Amino acid sequence: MSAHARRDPHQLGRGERPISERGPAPRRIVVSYGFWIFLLSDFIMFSAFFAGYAVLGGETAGGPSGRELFDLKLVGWETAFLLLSSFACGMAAIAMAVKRAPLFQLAMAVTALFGAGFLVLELSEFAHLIGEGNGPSRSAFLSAFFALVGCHGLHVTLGLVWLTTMMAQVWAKGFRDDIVRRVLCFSLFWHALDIIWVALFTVVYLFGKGAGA
Amino acid sequence: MSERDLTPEARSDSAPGEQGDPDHDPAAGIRGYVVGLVLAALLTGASFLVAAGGLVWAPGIPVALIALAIGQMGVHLVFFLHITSGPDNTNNTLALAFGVLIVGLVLVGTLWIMANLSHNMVSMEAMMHAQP
Amino acid sequence: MTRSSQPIGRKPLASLLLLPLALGGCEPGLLNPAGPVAAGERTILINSLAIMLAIVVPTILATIAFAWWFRAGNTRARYRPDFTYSGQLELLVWSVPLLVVIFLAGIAWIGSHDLDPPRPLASKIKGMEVDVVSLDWKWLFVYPGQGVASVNRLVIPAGTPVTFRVTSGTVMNSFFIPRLGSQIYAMAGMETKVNLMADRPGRFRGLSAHYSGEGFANMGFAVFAVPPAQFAGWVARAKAAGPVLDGAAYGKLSNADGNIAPFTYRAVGPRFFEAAVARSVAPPKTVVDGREQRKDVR
Amino acid sequence: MSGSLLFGKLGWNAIPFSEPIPMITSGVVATIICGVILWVWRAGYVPYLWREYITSVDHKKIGIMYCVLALVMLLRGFSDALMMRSQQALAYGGSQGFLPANHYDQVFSAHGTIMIFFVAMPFLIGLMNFAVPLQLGVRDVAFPTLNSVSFWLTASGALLINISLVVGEFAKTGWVVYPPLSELAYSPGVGVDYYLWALQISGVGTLLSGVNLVTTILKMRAPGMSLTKMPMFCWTSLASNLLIVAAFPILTATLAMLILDRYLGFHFFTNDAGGNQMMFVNLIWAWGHPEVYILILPAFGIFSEVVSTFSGKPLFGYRSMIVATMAICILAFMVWLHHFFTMGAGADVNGFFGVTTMIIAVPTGVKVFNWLFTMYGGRIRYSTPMLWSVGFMVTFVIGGMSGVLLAVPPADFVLHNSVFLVAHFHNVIIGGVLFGAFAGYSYWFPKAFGFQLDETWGKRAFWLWLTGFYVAFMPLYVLGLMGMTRRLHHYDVPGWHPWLLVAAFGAAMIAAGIGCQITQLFVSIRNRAALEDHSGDPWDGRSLEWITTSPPPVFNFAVLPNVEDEEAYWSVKSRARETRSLSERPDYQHFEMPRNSPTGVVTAFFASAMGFALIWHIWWLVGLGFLGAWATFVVFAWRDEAEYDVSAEEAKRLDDERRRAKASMIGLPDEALA
Ligand code: HEA
Ligand code: HEA
Ligand code: CUA
Ligand SMILES: [Cu+2]
Repeated sequence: MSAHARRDPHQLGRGERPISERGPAPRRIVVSYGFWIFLLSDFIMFSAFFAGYAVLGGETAGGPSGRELFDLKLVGWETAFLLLSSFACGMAAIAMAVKRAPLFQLAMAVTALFGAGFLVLELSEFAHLIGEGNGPSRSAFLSAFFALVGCHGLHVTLGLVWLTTMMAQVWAKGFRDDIVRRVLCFSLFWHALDIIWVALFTVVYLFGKGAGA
Repeated sequence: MSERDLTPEARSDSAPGEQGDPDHDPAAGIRGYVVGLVLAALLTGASFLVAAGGLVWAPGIPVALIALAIGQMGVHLVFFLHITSGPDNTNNTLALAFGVLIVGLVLVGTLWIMANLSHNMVSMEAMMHAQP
Repeated sequence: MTRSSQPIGRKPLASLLLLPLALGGCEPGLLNPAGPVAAGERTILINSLAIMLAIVVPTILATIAFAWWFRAGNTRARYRPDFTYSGQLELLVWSVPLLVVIFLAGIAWIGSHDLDPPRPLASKIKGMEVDVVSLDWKWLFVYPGQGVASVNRLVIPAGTPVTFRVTSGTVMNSFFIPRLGSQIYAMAGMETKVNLMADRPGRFRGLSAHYSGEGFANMGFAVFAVPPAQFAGWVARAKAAGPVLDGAAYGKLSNADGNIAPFTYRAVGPRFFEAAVARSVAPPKTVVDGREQRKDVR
Repeated sequence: MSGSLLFGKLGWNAIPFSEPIPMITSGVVATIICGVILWVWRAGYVPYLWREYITSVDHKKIGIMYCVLALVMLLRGFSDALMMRSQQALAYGGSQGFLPANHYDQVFSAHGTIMIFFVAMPFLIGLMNFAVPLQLGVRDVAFPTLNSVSFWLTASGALLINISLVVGEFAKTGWVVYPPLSELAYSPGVGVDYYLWALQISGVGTLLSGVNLVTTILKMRAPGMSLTKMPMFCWTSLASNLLIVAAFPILTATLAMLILDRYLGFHFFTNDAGGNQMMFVNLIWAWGHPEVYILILPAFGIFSEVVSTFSGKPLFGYRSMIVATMAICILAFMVWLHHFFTMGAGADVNGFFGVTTMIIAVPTGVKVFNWLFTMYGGRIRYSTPMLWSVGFMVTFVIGGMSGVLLAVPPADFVLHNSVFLVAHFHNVIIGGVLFGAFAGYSYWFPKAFGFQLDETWGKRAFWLWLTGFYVAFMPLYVLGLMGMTRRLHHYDVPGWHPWLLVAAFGAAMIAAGIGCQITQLFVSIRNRAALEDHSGDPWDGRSLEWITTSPPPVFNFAVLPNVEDEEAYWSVKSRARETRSLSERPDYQHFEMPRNSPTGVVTAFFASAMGFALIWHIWWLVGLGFLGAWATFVVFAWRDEAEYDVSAEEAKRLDDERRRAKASMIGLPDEALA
């Protein structure tokens, strides 16, 4: 942001051409904006799974309910891992902005580590549930639970694949413009997953543990 | 030459997720993330505490949780995704508003419709079954 | 609260449009109602149509007129390339449809409350109940008050309001007797309700209005609205013969051929319909094993 | 479970050797396809096609491919329609017609699915792809390679659906596959799986193309073009693509739930274990209703362009039109319950959604009236695009009216799922979407290929379509009021029979109309020398696509045009006519254009393989397909040279050509060029 714009944020005192009339935006903005739109559509997809969970959450078909199944301590750890991962991802973005490749790689590796840690915890929860006969086929409630939480988990998994690909690209090609744009998109994606997780632990785990329903 | 050094007018529109000027002041950038992390951690802790009960009047717990969740989403948006209300961000915020509107319409509509349908259709018998 | 069965204000235009139907000899038609619900719905249908025609017909005529008059070859038409905005006209184009819609919205809102399917009908005569189960390509009607049941044939006393409780033993269907009015979905595990009444004795066509698989076209049933005395006679005859409707008989019926001739059950197990909704009587075979168990039509 | 490691559930019995109709059809189709491929190969066109189309990332080429895909799929969809119309004309009384029920059920399901997803959607997306960047005055869409991926994913969905004709079966559930009928318990075959995977794969393509166009419209416009100076078609495209971005994720999620039910034993919509079929109905229409506006909004935009161009006037009430468009865009998400008034929700819910539905008639009416006033005081030339537009205005209001009638809950209680409903949606889809697509097709064809379509055959096609439509579908309104339900394989009500004969005759008239369109294409190609358009502006157009040559150079504009008002080209053209000179020669500069890339086809190849494997449970191929698609992306991301340079001289050379054409169009001597 230029100093000028800061003093007059709404450009009230100027006859300059408004942004919307300056012709095609720079590539950097176009790419992130497109990805932002994609993310919004992803939120909408999640909202359909949330709606499904909200409707089916009580349909335990005689099976166990969330109150009996959920372990808030585990969820706490999962949340912590995601948050730290997100923070590390922010550090990676800053390292990229100042073009410090080793720092960038380090921050990305930390991001990946925490992300993978989250996945391990989630998978262990799933394995535990399925092992006890409380898999997704047990009841509509569990179907909705596995689908919603699993969909977030799938996003994290794909994010990890993407993350490692980006590390490899930066390692092989350096901070080329198009790669920088991709890393920025990745960090948007990674932070957005946190937002979903906030909704998720609130609606699924905290409500399920007894607060709601 | 990096794109960031392009014409000055190109700089007056922000890409989503882009932070003020990290290349000129990385310390400020880190500060932003730290503040975000601390706030998010506090809000998460508060959510878990509230859910554990005893802190808030029991029937108010869900409302408190929702408020905390919305607050935390806001924190993530501002400190991690750098969505602000600045003029350079108008398009990004508008897009977000559209998304939120649709999510709202779909969720509220679905919950209303489904509640209404179930209310009308689940027979007394089935209700008995559903009772734990 | 009564429902008017009088078609209020049938516009000549509307009746002209509907003329071919009258000529078509529409015995099973919606425009030839045989009960208060269908009559109310026909009225609403015709009223709404008339209201809309009042704006739509002029629109069509204007389109044709403008298209003709302003053709390039017409030297008498004035070319006004700068006629591109008019505040008054904008106001008009927003407000005219809006007014029409407000009018229609009133009808829609009141109509949905007045003709809400679960809403009991006003009548001096005490109503009765019939429970309806849609099965793979046949209908089962259970008369809890009379203790009998009937397949693919619905017999009801004319002039008596009937409450239908509807469910499905299989996929989704829709229970519909066009000349009596409102249809309602039949869904497994759920109970929907619709209140209908036949004004006068007659024979009507009933059907499933929601596609349910290969035998769907055979899901018609005959509806007989008969004078109350005759109805009592039919119940007595049904009680005298036929099998008993219990879990086993229900299972057999579920799996039977879709295209079966109507018959009756002489007795019905207690709380049969509730059990059918809770799906505790249906043999699970039909549901779980799938296609193999679903009879094909011939 | 029956199934081998290598071939999954696939076996010889998957091919319906005993059923003559699919066997003969697919035989004929296969022969034609092989013939075409052989001919293309022998004539040496393969390298050309590969270079200019298959790997092209040019939005115009991709748009054209979308339209070709739609055209081919529409022949499939239409043969299904003819089969249905003949079946219902025959299957009366004791007769079962010529199709067995189990085949008829596949036919209407496939017809609905193909027409919506693989005819209407690609046609309109194709037109938007072609015209929007031109109208915006820019050189390409925001993400050119992604655009190619989108197209090829759509094509691979279409491919899967057509494979189902020969290998296995298609869904027998109707085009919105309501469970529990579509659950494994009631549809154990692969039909529903074909539906699910074809739509998931093409759905990803559609979503990405939506993201692409939204970004293009919001972030890439010629200098000076603020939002309120965009042509109307760009506005409706923006609205339509916002709807895509907002609605398709709901479809993806809903179908994913059904997939989980069918593949992994989940219980979202099953009859047992607490599943809830009503939720599917709710969610699918939360996508399905916006979907119909995704289809109609671009058509509205096309009509706006055409009516204004051929009336020789700016669009009447431009700002009002924008407000109406965006109102429809938002309202689209507030009405979906009108598809299941009869499911048993309470009167308040039914009443509320009935009223919101009707409210959409207001902005739509505003549009109709504004087109009317655009024509008023105009000097209307009746070329084919204008004929389609006037035909639309008359026909669509009837379909809209029947829609509003269905929005009155008590009326819907008796009309729901009747053929009255079938008449309603064909009335709005054919009279709205298809007519719009045809208008756009004949309007932009000369821009795309440099020669016009033959007018005589075009007019014949229009009149046959128009009358054919009325003859085919007005009887369905009558039949609906007579209590006829949709999706009937046979019936025994004598009163219906004559009307169904009339309807069958109408479908035959439409077939003749389609015949005229095909003839038109052949005749026009043969006479292309005579039909050539040198000016780049055959209709005396008003927006920027007409400022460039026909066909436009890959980069559309040597220099991005400077926009001053709502009718960017018209103002330039008027000034040139007044001053009798072209605008000053700009300062040409070199610029970059994206390189061709096979990423799209290759990804789609792997996606098709993966989809097919998922349908037939061939798990190793699933893994392979997924890895292949991912590897393609990585390879794409790895390349160093993504763009090539267009020199200032090249830009100048092509712009000279354009200036010469413009000069001769307004009758300027050659020296005026300098
Ligand atoms: C875009 C959507 C679309 C279109 C165009 C059509 C077109 C037609 N439809 Fe379709 N139809 C549906 C969507 C559509 N339909 C849907 C969603 C269903 C519900 C399915 C279900 O029940 O699940 C349905 C169901 C349906 C039924 C079943 C009714 C029932 O349930 O009983 C019937 C019956 O005859 C029918 C008939 C026709 C006919 C005769 C046409 C024809 O009049 C029109 C044929 C026209 C074309 C195929 C276009 C040809 C165009 C060209 C050749 C263009 C040339 C182009 C260039 C040169 C570029 N349709
Ligand atoms: C392009 C496709 C398209 C379009 C544009 C529309 C437009 C509309 N549709 Fe339609 N509809 C479908 C495609 C479409 N529909 C399909 C495919 C189905 C069935 C799916 C299935 O079940 O398989 C369907 C089903 C459907 C139903 C469900 C019926 C049922 O299942 O029982 C309803 C009910 O409300 C409805 C209503 C409307 C309304 C109110 C509009 C409005 O947008 C129309 C607005 C237009 C006008 C009103 C005309 C112009 C206005 C004026 C001249 C102003 C003055 C007029 C008045 C004030 C009335 N539609
Ligand atoms: Cu359907 Cu309850
Ligand atoms: Cu709709």
